Amino acid sequence: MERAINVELCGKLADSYGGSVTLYIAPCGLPVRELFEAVSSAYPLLEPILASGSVRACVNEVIVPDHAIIHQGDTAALFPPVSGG
Amino acid sequence: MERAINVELCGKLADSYGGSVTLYIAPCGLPVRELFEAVSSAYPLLEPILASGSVRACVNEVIVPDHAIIHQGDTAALFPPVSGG
Amino acid sequence: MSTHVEVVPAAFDPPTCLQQFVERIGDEGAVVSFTGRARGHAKDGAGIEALVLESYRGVTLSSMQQIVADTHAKFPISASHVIHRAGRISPEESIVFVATASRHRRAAFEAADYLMDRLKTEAVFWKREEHANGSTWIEPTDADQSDAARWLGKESEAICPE
Amino acid sequence: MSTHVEVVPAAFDPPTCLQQFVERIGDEGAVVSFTGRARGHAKDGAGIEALVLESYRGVTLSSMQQIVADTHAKFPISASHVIHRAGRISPEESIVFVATASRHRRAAFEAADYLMDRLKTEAVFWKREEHANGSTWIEPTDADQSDAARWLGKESEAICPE
Repeated sequence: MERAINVELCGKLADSYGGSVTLYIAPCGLPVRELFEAVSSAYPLLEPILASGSVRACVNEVIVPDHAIIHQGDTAALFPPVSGG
Repeated sequence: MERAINVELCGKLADSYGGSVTLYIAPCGLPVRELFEAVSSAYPLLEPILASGSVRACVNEVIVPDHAIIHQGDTAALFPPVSGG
Repeated sequence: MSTHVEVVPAAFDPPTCLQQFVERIGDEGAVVSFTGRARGHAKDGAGIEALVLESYRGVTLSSMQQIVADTHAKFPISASHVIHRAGRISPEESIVFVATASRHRRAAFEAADYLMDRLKTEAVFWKREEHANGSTWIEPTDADQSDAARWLGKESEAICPE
Repeated sequence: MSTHVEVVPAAFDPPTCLQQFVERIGDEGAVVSFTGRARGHAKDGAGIEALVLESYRGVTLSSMQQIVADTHAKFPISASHVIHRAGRISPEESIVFVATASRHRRAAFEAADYLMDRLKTEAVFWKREEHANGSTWIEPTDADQSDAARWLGKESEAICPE
């Protein structure tokens, strides 16, 4: 059964819909590349940034590659380009 | 009439004869290159360092070239290679 | 190897950081520090009311720790100190303090320089400048990217004893 | 352009120098400092009891002032601070403190680096290390000479706004 997870939106990604959005994930999980598509589809103002290739996914506090799987109960976030200092 | 001037010896130049030596200078003065020769001759332990080409003369608090003239009453010093920091 | 890496939520004092750093090192001959400070004016001259730095959970600190570990692997430094502010920062307050210590002058300079280049492009923060009429997100500049790229494939020049 | 150049006969505190420097600058985004400290051991491991720095009348200070003026001419920095110790220096005491401020991170780093390379090879001091069994004069090393030579004919890379 699908369950909702919050996807935290960092930096400029929060400008349109606030600091997080909700997605539904099947028990078998969702690959990161499909997470990008699902977020773009449900929250179209994010589509241009997500399509830019510069956003990374962070799952359970680790930046993960496109083929990683997000499971129900995971803590997920999307990172636009970072800059310290 | 010749007059004595003190030539201050800086850094390692002071190891052999202390911090200054005395030379006699004619009223017309003495070119720096002859100062080197006069000091080497009167204070032979300084000859190897003065012959190394690495020692500079300082007259009245300005580092001067070989053709500068030292006059009676000038403040003269010899500088081996410097190093700060 | 002695490191200190910290994200702080409130204003900090770089001279005090330098003091703390010097107190915990030995007789290293060379200490370099860098302080990055919030500006009161943007490049176009417009006033900046504040710089806001967002961080993300433990990821921000661990990104900094990785950069510090890489720096110690790359340069012959014996100690480093990295403090990074998060939250809302007023003009002239400090954003980041980095210090390095080494027997070798070149190593201390290069390691601090490298730390800053990596922090600018890889530390997990998001920055925005707040102006009278809104805010602007700040991403690494082309200069930041090319500064960071200088180090790719470059071995330290500072491996010979000074 | 704001400079401070000083030869001091007694121990000084680099964090206090950094504090004084930061207090007199504006909203420059980048501040770099270098502290050179006396070591307790020579390169061969032998204990050093003290480092003695001889200076010469006004020539020492004016040599430092010339180096500072050249640095401001070469790099887009707005302020600098140079303190140099003279006399007998115990291990872990500071020998020299240099700080630079700029809008540009690279300029601040390069200017501090350049200041130190020039001070090492051109500031009018003579140094000797005192050991249990005598003393050794210290002249610029080959590394110091080649560090200083890096800048010959090299234009600042930091002329573009960051």
